[in-house]
Order: sequence, then C-alpha cells, then structure tokens
Amino acid sequence: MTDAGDLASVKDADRLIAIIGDEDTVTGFLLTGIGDRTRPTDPTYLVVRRDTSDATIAEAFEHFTRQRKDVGMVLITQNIANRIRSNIEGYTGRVPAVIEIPSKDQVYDPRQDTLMQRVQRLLGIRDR
Amino acid sequence: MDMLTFNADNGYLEAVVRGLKASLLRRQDYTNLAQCESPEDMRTILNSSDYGLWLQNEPAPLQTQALYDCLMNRLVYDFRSIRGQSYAPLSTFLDYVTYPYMIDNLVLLLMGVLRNRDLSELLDKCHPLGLFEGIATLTAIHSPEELYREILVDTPLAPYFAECVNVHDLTEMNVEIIRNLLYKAYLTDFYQLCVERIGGMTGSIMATLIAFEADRRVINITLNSLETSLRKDERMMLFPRVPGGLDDEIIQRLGRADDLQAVAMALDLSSTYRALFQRAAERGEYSLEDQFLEFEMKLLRESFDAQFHYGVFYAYFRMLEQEIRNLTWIAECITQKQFAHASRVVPIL
Amino acid sequence: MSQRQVLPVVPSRMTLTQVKARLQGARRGHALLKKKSDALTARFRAILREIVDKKQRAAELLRDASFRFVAVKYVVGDELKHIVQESVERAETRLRVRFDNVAGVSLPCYRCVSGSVSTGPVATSTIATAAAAAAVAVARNDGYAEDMRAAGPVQTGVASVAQYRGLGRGGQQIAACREAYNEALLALVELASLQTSYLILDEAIKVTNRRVNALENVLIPRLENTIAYILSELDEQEREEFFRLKLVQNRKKRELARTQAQELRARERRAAQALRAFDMNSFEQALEPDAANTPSILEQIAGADADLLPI
Amino acid sequence: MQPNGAAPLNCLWRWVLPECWGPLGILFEQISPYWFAYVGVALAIGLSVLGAAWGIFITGSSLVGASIQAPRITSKNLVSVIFCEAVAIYGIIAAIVMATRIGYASVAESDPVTKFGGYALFAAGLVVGLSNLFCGLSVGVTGSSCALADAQDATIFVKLLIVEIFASALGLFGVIVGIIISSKATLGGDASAGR
Repeated sequence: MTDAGDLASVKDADRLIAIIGDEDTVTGFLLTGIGDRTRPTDPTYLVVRRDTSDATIAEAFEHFTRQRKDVGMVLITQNIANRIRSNIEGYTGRVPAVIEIPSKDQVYDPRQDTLMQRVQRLLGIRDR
Repeated sequence: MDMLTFNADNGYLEAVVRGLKASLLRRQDYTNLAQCESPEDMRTILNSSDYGLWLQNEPAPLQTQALYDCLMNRLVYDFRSIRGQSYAPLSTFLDYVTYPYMIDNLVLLLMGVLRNRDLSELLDKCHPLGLFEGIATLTAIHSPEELYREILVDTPLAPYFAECVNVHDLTEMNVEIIRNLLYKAYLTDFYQLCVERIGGMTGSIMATLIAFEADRRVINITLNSLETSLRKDERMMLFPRVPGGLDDEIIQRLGRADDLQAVAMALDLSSTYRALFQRAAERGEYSLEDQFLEFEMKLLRESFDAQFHYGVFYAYFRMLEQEIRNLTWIAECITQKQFAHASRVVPIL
Repeated sequence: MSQRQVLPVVPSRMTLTQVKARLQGARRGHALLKKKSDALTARFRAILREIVDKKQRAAELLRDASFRFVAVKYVVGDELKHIVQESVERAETRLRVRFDNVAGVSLPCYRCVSGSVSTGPVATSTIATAAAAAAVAVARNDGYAEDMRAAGPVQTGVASVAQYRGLGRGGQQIAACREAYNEALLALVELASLQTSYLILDEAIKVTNRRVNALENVLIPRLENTIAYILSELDEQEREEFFRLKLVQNRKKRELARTQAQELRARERRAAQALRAFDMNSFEQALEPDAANTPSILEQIAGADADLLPI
Repeated sequence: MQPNGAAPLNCLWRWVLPECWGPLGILFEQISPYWFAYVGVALAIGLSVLGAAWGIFITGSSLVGASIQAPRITSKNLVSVIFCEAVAIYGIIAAIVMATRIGYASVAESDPVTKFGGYALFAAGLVVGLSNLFCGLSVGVTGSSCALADAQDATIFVKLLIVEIFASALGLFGVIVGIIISSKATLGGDASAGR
C-alpha cells in the first residue's frame, strides 16, 4: 500500500496540529500549546471571524491539508466545515487527518459530519 | 467643601453617570435574560434597555462576539463622552481609570515586539480605551528598546516602567511579570492621586476601592502562583501595597504560603476575606473570583451612596464592565445550551 | 455467458487435474482472504463503534471545555484571546505517529506529545505529559526528561509565559480551561488515529473484498465451470466411445446373424433338396406349424435394432 | 473712645497691635450711618443672590445631568430650583423693606437714632444675607441630591421635598429676624420728621 509508505516517513518528526475555528475555540486549543508561529506569516491556526470569507477558509484548509507537510491533524469546527463542505469531501488523504469538532455555539450534530455520515451508514444507525 | 464646589465642574457629569448607573440591568433583568432560549430573545429583552440602540443594527442571528462588541462599544462611547466633558482633576482621574487597559495594550505590544510580529496588525487588537499617543509610529518599531524609547516614554505609564522594569531587562523578563509589576505601580500611583492630590470624599472612597483592588490582586497572585515556578521573593515583589489594604502580617504570610491551606490560614486574619474565602469554599458553584466580584459590586454600590466625589465614575465603569461580563456570560451559556448556568451571574444592583 | 466463464483449455484428464488443483488453490485463497476480510471488518466495526463513541465523548469534552472558556472570559475578559494568540511561538504540543499492524495493514496511532521545546541542540525534544500516552512515553522520553531538566533554568521569559498566564486575575480558571481543552485534545487525537485507521481499513477491506469477490464470483465459478466443461467433454467422449462400441457390436451381431441366416437357409435349402429327393409331403405336414409360429432371427434383430437406433 | 484722632493717620499699620485698637472705634465713628445702612441692604440682596445662585448651580447641574436618563424628573425638580430662587426673593424682600427705612439725610449723621439705624440695617443685611447664603447652599445641595435620588427612584420625591422645605425655611428665619431688626431703624427722611 502506498499510504503505509507515506505514513512511515512521518515517524522522524512530530507533526503539528492545525485548527480552523471561531475565536474562542481556537484560543482554547491554543492554551494547550498546539499553535505554531515559527513562520510568522504562516500560523497553524485560522481564526474565523464574522467577516472571514469562505474563500479564505477554503484556502487555509487546502494549505493545511495539502501544502504544509508538517501538519498531522486538522481540527475544524463544524459550522465552518459546513461552509467549505465540498473541500472537505474532496479531501481524500490520510495524513493529515481532518477532524470535525463541534463549534462552541452549536450542539454537535453527527448528521452534518462527513465522516460520521459514512460511519453511521456503515453501522446502519439512523436518526440518533 | 466638596459639596459646594464639586458641582461647578462635575455636577452634571456626576448626575449623568448616576443616571447611567440607574439604567444598568438589575437582578430581575438577569433572571429574565437567563430564561432566554436564543440570543435573539436576549435582544428582545435588551431592546427595552439602553442597549436597544446599540444592538439594532446587528444582523439577525445575534452572535456572542457581536453582542460583546456592541457592549464594549457602548462602554467606550460612554467613557469617551464623559471624558470629553470633564475638567481638570476629573479628567486626570478618568485617564487613570483607563490605565489598566493601557497596561494590557502595552504588554500585548511588547509581546508582539519580542516575537517580531507585525505591530500594525496588533493595533487592531488593542483595547480602544487603552490607546495612547504615538501609536501611529508603531510600525517602525522592531525591538523592545525602541518600543521603550519611541513609545513608552511618551505614555503616562513611563514612570511605572522606570520604576519597576529595567529597559534592558525587557527582553528577558516574563511579560506577565511585567504586567503585574506595572499594575502594582499603577495602583500605588492611582492611590496617591486620589488620596493625596484629589483628597476629600473622593480620597476616602477611592482608598477603599483601590485597597480592595490591591488585596484582590495580592490574593490572586498568591493563589495563581502556588504551583508555578515563581519564586517567593518574586511573588512578594508583585504584591501591590496600598495603605488600608491587607495587614503587613497577612501579606508576609501570603508571600510565604505554599499551598491553599496556608493561604486560607493567612486570610483567616482578615475578617472580610475570611468570609469571602469561606463562602467560596462552601458554595462550590461560585468561585473565589465570583465572591470577589460580588464584594466589589457591593463596594461599588456603596460608593454611590455618597455624593460629590469621583468614585462614582470609577464605580460606574467597573459596573459596566461587570455588566458586559454578565451579558456575555448569559449569551455564551445560551448559545452553548448550558441553560442551567445562565443565571449564575454576579448582579450589579 | 457460460462460454466466457470457461477457461480456454483442452478438455483432457491432464488439464482436469490441473484445473482441479487451481480450484483448490483458489478455494484456499478465498478462505484466507475471507478470514482477513472478516478480521479487518471486525476491527473496522469495532473502530466504527469506537469512532461514534469517541466522537460523542470528544463533543462532550469540548462542550465542557468551551464552557470553561466562557468562565475564563468572565473573569479575565476578552483581551485574553489576543494575549494567547500573540504568545503562540513554537508548538509545544505535537503529534507523534506509531503504527499498529492488523492483518497486514499498518494503522497509524497518533499520540499527543507536549512539553516546552528546549532551545538546545535537541530541537525536537519533548516531554510527554499526556496521561493517556504516559506509559509509552515515559520509557522513550527518559533521556529527554534529563535534557529538559538541564535546560530548565535557562528557559526564561518567552517559553514560560503560559505558566504565569492570568497571574493577577483568573489564573485558576485559565488552568482549569487549559486542562479541559487538553483532555478534549487527547480525545480528538485518539479520534484522529481511529479516523485514519478507519479510512485505511475501509480501503483495505474494499481491496480484500474485491479480491474475495473476484475469487468467489469470477475465478472459482470459472474454474468450476471449466471442470464441469472438462467433465462433460470427457463424458461425451466416453459416450461416443460406448456408442461406437455398441455400433461395432451391432454390426458384428448383424454380420453374425446374416451368416447364421445364410447358413440356416443353406441348410434349409439343402434339407429341402434332400426332402424333394425323399418324400416331400410327409415332412411338410410335420414341419408347417412350427415354421409359422416362430419369428425368424432376422425379424428379431430388426426389432432390437429399432430399439437400439431410434433415429 | 479716646480723642487721639491724629494717631491712625500716620500709623495705620499699628492697628494690628491690640494697644492701637483704640482708633478703631474712631474709625467706625467716622463712617457715615448711611454707609452702614446701604452696605446692609447690599449685603442682604447680594449674599442672598449669591446663595440662590450657588444653590441653583448645584441643583441645576445635577438636575440637567440626571434628566438625561430620566427626563420625567425635570418638572418636579424645578421645585428645587424655585426654592433656591425663593432665597433670592427673600433677599429682595428684606432689601426692599430695609431700603424703605432709609430716608433723605435731613438730620445730622451724628444723631444717635441715625447711628442706630445705620448699625441696625447693617446687622439686618448681614443676618438676611448670611442666612440666605447658607440657606441657598443647603437648598442647593439637598436639591441636587433630591434630583439624583428622584432620578433613581420616583417614589421618594415627596419625602425629599420635605427636607428641602426645611432647608428653605432656614432663610426665612433670617428674613424674619432681619425685618424685625430693620423695623426699629430709621434714617433721615420721614423717620426724623416724625420725631
């Protein structure tokens, strides 16, 4: 499998965790020390404010998932994921793993999560 | 004699502030707000208050951040209009009220400089009340020394810096330590302004408020540094000391405290804080911080009982800050569907 | 259809044995792959279920964490976010990837490692504080821990900002919030492992299933068909052989009958000649009834032939 | 009173010494009773107006400020301003009454009655003026507090008004005493004609 070979090269260096989300969620996660700004213009987080356009979010998402090779995991809040759903569904890679997390002002809804949709279809669970 | 001369310059503003204070939300309003199902419901309730005007232009799904911005805009607007109409001693006093914001901004800028960030970007993040002159030239700053030479010396905070920080240490010192040192110097200076330069009723009332603020910081610094590598002598150095605050004995004990138990023992000597501490321990839901806020609100309310002094201005803005905190708390609780906690605010009036 | 599912082989005993051997091989391969697929599917199902659970748990943890953040904001104020965002320098919490092997598929296992990044030559040294990963981490990071101790006093200012965050106000809330987010992050990291495993397993299962299906639905039926074809061909050959034998036999029988009949007729003729020469009438009266009742051998053969060759 | 009138002319500075206080009496002797009378009138009206004005600015500035958030209080709290204004009116009344006691100087200034009248009007002016000054201040401060309190809670206005009425009554005491004092005083004019 080609993936295994791809993954094996990760072992050497530890990977970063990128996050795209609203101000509070990002700040909360930054408290745990996941943020990285060693490249000043290229932080590993994107704060989505009211005036942030979908294009900016999509660009950041593509940047984290495809261009930056040191990202191992991309956290993205659900309401923002919904705005760039096509990009997320279009992303088929294994690393970085894209994880949808509930946004702070909405109760988590598994039905909107691309992954969970598939999982639940496979498990045959409906209407949870 | 405050009574006879105070109103000449400040009577109007004092009455305005009292009027504004009267329109702050009350316990009942908070109970109503806590019943809301969505931030939109909050808007309906708030529309009948002073905030109606501020919120009317917000797009329909009212977001917490938007709400916060509106509230903060109102605070800034209120402050600026009052500051704009004030005369000499009051205007100085009001400037002092904004120094905490300025300290926060400066620390933020300092942090940005230390990390080679683009300062003009940081400018947007500064609190509008803490802006100072020379901020426009900020983009040309590249090192902490430059920041000090070009900007800091012109700000009112320069003496504080000179007092507590060696310019060459700016790079090495922890910014949080700097922040606390600045705050300490600020409190001492503010105390001097109120008690020695303004004096009278203002002095006596502000002395209580500032002493409380200092005590709160002392206790907080102690509690928050218990499990960090902050040395005991450093901790002592950060304690703001003003007359009328905690006794020397308590301060010494807090400075030596190693754990929560020792803090509790030290505070046992002070009737006020012992009560707060115990109540915080008994009612797990309300933290010590909440107890402090509650006590502070009580002091602020009491300051409104006297007339012809500047304390009401300070008290009003502190109350407004508390109101913003409360409203954001309720809004957050509602958007996060934590309805049970929504009523857990510290009411102002 | 049936034509295509037959391998182009010469139907012979030899090929039959060969094809049978291939079928057996295919059956064994099918069974093995099926087992692998089952193993993967079992793991897959477990992962699926775990993903659902973990996702819910992470959601709850995150909910708790964001609520704690509200508490922090209540005490510290809104400017905290700027301070936190500005104090970000170098990631102190990172992911380390390890691999698990399930039925020949290597699944990544993420682990959260955190700790201050020392400025020494060991640029990537980390101390794992994450409780979940502690067991693995301790063994590996002992060396690092010593490095850290050595580098400890040197770290001042920038690196330990986080430690003193909220010193004057709300430090406890910040610590609690940080803890809550840490917990949520750990859950999310576990989830990330599961999710990646899920995707990889999904792929692996698909490949395996495709193989199983290929064996089950294409190769094995084709081999079976081939065997059946070969067998039927062989049967046909046998029948043809049998028929040929029968035909030869018949021909031989007919030949025999004809010669017998000729002999009989010749004998009759000879007998008649002898009778004519003898007293004809006395013999005719004695022989007539027998000759009329008994069918001739020729007639018997013709009847049997009609049965034998229904064409 | 010692008749050494020349001394104060060349050693005015010695007046600070107790032994030189003697000439002080002569000074008062020398001042015209009319001067005292008119200064009394001026004090009565002047100090009253000062008190009223002071009271109005104390009350008024609070009233204006408070009415921004609670416009309903303006009409009610005009009462406080009127109370202050009343203080000025007391002063005017007292001043008018006092002024009517002063006639044209038809008798000698050294006439004891005239002298008495001068001092009496001076005292009356001082009494009215000072009492109205303090009354005005008092009404002003209470009025200011009243306006602020009314803005917070509309129900307590009437009670606060009573406080203000008491403060306002203070000025009236001064006026009464002043009028009684001045009623005894007669300077020149009709008063001396009646004698």
